Amino acid sequence: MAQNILFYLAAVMAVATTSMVVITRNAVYAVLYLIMSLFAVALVFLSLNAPFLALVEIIVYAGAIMVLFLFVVMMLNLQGQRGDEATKRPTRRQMIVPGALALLLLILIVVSLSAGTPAATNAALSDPKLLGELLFTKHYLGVKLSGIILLIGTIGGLHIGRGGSIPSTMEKPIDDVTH
Amino acid sequence: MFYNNGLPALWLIPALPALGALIIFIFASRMPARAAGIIACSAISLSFLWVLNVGTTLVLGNHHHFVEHHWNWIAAGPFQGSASFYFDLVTFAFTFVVAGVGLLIHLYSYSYMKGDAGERRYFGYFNLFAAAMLVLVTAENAFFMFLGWEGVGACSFFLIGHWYQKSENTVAATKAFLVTRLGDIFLLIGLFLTATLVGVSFSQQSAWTQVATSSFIPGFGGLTGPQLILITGICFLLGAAGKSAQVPLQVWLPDAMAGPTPVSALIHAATMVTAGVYLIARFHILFALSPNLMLAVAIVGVLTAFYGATSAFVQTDIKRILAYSTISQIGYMFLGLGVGAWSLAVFHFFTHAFYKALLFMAAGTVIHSLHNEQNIYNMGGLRTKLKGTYLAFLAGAASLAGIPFITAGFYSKDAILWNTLSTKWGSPVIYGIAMLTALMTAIYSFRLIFVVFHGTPRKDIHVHLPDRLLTWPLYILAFFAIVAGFLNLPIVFGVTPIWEHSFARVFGEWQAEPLIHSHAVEWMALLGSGVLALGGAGIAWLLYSPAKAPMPEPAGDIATVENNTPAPYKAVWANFLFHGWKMDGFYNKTFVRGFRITSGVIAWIDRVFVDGIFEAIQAIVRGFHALVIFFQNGRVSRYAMVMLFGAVAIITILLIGSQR
Amino acid sequence: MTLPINEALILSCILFSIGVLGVVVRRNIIYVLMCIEIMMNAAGLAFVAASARHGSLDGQAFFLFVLPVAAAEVAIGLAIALLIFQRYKTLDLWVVARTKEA
Amino acid sequence: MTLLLSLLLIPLLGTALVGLSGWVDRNFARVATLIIMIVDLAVAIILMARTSGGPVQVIHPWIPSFGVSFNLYVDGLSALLILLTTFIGVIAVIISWNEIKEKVTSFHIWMLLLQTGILIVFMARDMMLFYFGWELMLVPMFFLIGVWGHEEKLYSAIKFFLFTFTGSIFMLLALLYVYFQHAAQTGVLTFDLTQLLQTELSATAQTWVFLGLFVGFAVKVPIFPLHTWLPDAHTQAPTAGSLILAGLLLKTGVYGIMRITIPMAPAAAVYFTPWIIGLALIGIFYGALAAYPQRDFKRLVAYSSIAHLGFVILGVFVGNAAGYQGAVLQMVNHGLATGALFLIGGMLQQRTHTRLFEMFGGLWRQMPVLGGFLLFFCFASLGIPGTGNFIGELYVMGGAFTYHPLVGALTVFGILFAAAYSLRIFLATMHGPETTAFKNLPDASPRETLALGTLVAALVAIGFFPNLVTGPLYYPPDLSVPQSGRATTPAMVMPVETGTPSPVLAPTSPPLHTYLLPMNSNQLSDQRFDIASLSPDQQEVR
Repeated sequence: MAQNILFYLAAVMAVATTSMVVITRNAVYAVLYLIMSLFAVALVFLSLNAPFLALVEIIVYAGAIMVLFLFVVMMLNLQGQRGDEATKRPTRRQMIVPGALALLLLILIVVSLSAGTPAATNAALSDPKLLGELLFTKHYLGVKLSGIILLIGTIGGLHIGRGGSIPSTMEKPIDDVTH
Repeated sequence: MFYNNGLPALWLIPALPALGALIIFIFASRMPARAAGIIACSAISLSFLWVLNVGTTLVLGNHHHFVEHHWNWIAAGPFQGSASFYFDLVTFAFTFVVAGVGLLIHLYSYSYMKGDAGERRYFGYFNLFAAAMLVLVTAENAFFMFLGWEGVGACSFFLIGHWYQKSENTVAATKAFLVTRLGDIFLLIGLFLTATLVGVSFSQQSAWTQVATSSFIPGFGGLTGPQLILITGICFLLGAAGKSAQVPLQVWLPDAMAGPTPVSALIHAATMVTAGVYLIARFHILFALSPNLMLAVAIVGVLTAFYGATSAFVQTDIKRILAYSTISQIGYMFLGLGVGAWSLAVFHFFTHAFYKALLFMAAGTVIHSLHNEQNIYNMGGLRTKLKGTYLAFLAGAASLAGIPFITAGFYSKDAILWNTLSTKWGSPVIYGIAMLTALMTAIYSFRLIFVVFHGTPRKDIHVHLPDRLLTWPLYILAFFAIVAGFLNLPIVFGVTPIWEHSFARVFGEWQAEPLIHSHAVEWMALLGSGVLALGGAGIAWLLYSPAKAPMPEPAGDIATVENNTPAPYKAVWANFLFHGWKMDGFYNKTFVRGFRITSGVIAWIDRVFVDGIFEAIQAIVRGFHALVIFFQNGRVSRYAMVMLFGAVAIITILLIGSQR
Repeated sequence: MTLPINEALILSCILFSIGVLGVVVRRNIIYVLMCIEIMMNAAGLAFVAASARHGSLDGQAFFLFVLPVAAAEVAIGLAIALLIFQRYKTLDLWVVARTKEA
Repeated sequence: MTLLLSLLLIPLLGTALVGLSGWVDRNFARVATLIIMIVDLAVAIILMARTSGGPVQVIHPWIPSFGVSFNLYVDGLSALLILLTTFIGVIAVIISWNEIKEKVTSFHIWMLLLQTGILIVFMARDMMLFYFGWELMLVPMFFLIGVWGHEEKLYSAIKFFLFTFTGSIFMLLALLYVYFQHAAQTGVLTFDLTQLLQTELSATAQTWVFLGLFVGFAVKVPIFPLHTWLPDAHTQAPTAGSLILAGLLLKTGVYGIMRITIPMAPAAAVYFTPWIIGLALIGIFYGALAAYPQRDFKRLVAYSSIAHLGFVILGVFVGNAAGYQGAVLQMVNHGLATGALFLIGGMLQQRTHTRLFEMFGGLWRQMPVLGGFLLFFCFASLGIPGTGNFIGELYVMGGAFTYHPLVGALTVFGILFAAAYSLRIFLATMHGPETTAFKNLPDASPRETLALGTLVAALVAIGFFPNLVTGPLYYPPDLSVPQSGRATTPAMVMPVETGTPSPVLAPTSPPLHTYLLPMNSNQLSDQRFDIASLSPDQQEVR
């Protein structure tokens, strides 16, 4: 019962904060809202009986990734100055079509989920030891791959961020073939 | 090597001039110009001697024919053609003329073409022509003959277009080649049809006689027997007409005078133009099988004779007069063939070769000595200056006109006229036209004499005396033009005609059997044609005697210019005849222009429509390209939107799918 | 005690939709990246919810795989954002798209 | 057996040698290619002698799982075309000695690859290998035209590539259909032509297979509506390129039709023959008429080769021994005569940097030797007797007459128009008043005279001894299909015209398609006539 109350609280908080991320004009506010939304999701994890993951999320997601975001936002000093086109809030008109599509997507998923089988009750507690064991036996390949992905991420970030000028985005396309 | 089991090798006859031509072409750049002439003359003379050798063995040894097979050339299913030679009396007559007259003309052109820019090329092609003509007349089967037939056409193209710098010569050469080629096509169709009917080999006459005697003639490809023979005959007639410049396809010969005069003398008087006569003589059984075919040949012959005579009557260029007269004389030969007098047609070819070659060469000497002046109305009074040429020319013209008893022309033409009257295939109407033409022939030949040689010179051109090589061949030919007639004196003279008698073996029972036997009528016809000839000479004297030779006043209106030759006469009928009954203009307007227009249209169609289809396909593809590019405009959010749309679509499909 | 699994899945869908909306609508590249983070996070949530439902830890293991992917993706995304900012002096995607390379 | 493989490997490995020598010095690449080509020619001659004893075959498994094997099969027809390929290859290298100045090594590498492709096509018995060779031919020719071509080279190269490529797609479709049909019927996965020919195809299946294959090859031949790539490709290709394009690539199309299309779907071939003969006749007249008014030397010659190929297709589909031999003869002659005309076109362009007739005129005084050669080849292309073309056309006409006299008559008329454009080529360049545009152009160099001289010799040799070409052929071509093979072909067995001509053959006016009758293979071997029949034996007419 306690989980449900916690869940609903967290859910409302998550939805609110994420929508604020999309709406705010100020980039820093957006990042902070995103961090709060991550906290909300962590709470949801708790309600789903996965305390280890909640902490992981807070540490990794909120801690590392968001800090990176904050760092970049600060560096580019996007304080959300007035009139800067980039941070202007999207106008109503622009929201209609994507909004409709997003809504449609939501309804579809909800419809497909509702037809699903009733929820099983005995939720397994996410015990880090069990999880670690599982990771290195069954999903050993997955771990290796995510290691590689991280490596790629770092190298990519380094290479691109090195400040080397990107070659002009696209070579002049082969001129028209016909005469 | 040149004799196999006692009989002289036949392949040597065409091989010698061919070898001459090859030597001249290969070593052209490394040999002096004169050397080419010497090689050519020696090659043709050796060939002539070998012809005499083979001929005498044939006649003295009383052989019917020699056959010499070499290799299996064409084996296209039912159409067989082996590279092999055949030599019988007809071949002897033709080879004698080709090699003999050819030799004289080679000698003549040795000095006539002295100093000409393309002399080596000239003699090379001259020898090649002789080789091709000899192959034509000594081939054993029609396909091998066709090799010579087209070779001769090609050589006449090279030689007419000898002075290729002037484009009129090129046009004349092309016209000659294409018109003869049209004839060749009909000949080829005829050959394919006969190949299925009786085969095309001249030595294996067995099939011929078997078809001739059998009542039923096998049809082929939807045609009944007689129909097949008629069509084949017509094809052969058109093929012969193409090469021998008979009425439907004779437009090329007058323009072929653009070539050097010895070329006209050899090719367009003596040898090539008579190839048609040789063809029909060889396939005489086929023609004899259907009477209306014979009638067709006779009509074409007499019509052409009349056409040639009327046009020659008004020409002003000395060579064009002789060209039209050649057309006319060959018309007589076709008439002879048409009435079944095969051997007499060959005899007329034999005599005609001598005096026509003589007339052309004499004309050449005249032109040469008047520094290339060809219009007879600019000449005159040459009788005193070029005495020898005058006498030879007189002999030739007399023989052409058919002056009775002394000239060869008289005997050969009269024999044909007599057969037209007396045999079952002949008819009085044709005889009448033929006699009228004989009269006109006499008139225009003596007009030539009086205008060119008699009277006072109209233009004071310094007459440059011709050297011996330009005159001696004339005298030899003049001798033959007179003497050759005695080979075939008419029976009424109480002596057996040697020519007809000896050729009876070749043409056997296919000779036309005479209907009228009384000698009196024959004498009457004989004297009649003699009187006509003399009368013609008289009329010519009256019209064109030196005092009254009227200068043709230049025509006022330029309207009657036919392919850039203005007509010199005032009278419309004269201009009409001058332009060869305007047939050439007619052909130009219809076929030549038609061909050019259609080819232009087709080339345009190909560029616009056929290519257009594929350009259209290309355009469609480019259209799709433009459509797709619309989404590729670089705005990232547009891509996201499309992705979203895609995702939604897929999910809905999956959902709907899973529901059912 | 029944875990709010269904509700969690629905929540993750909602978050996912908001993320999508953000990506499509916002013109600033930083916002786009953030919204992608939201979508990633929603996906992670769905994984955890699924593992809760099926009672196996695989789902949670997968969440752990989602994290590095998201991290790497952000790293490169921001690097590119930096370069774009350096080159075009603006982070507005529409402006960037319109300035065709000469 | 190594003979066949060596024939292929020499040019293939040769590319490495050329690459190496080219790296050292440009001209070494030329010399190396020439040597390779000459060695290949020697091998081809040995192969030719070997095949007179009977077909030579080599089989190596390549992709066993799909039944694709490296299966080379050379009989009389293939040996002949291989000899033509290598012969023209040598001439192509000789000719482009100083025409190709830049990127010499890669030019010669492409040439060798092209040769390999063509050789594979002519030797492949396995359909996948055939398709591989077919596509391998396209790429080098595309680059030869695209890189070393003249003004509109890119447009023509792409047009050439797309045309042939789309064609080959239809071909592949049909081949795969038969492949799977064969697999379904016999459970054996194989691309070997001999086995594929045994598949039972219903009438409609045959129609579609025939159409697919025919369109694929017709684009290459080219047959009337699909020919528009030819003039562009020929005019823009470098001399060596257009020589090989005219001399060989067009023949691969005809070879494909002869070897694959007709045996694969004989009933459909019988059904479509009147249509195709109609197309061929249109092609003859259309090609000639379209050729006459052209203003570009090589474009005119290109259109003329459409007309010549019309004769070839007519010969193939007329369905009797004469037509078939005529088709093969005409293929060889067209390769030599039209190839030579392209050579001369290239030489003129090299000297005057233009191909337009209005710029030429009266050049015979300046270039007598070249003029002489042009004269010979123009007359060869219009089919003057004494050259091979006449014999080829005569055979085709003979075949057409046996098929139907009207068709025969129309074919004979075709050569009249041939005379029109052939003369125009010669007259527009050599005759007429001399142009002031060019002064004392250099005459044919010894190298050029050598190349043209050999072509003249070859044409005259075929002209007088057609048995050189028709000797190794046997008729009907490789139809190793058991008697019951086809449900729908006419069952009558007709006496097949053999090579030995009887003096006068009363025409049995054979029914239309003895050609397509399935003959079991043992009957094939006894009716061959070998080269030895050439010696002049006096007595009996062989």
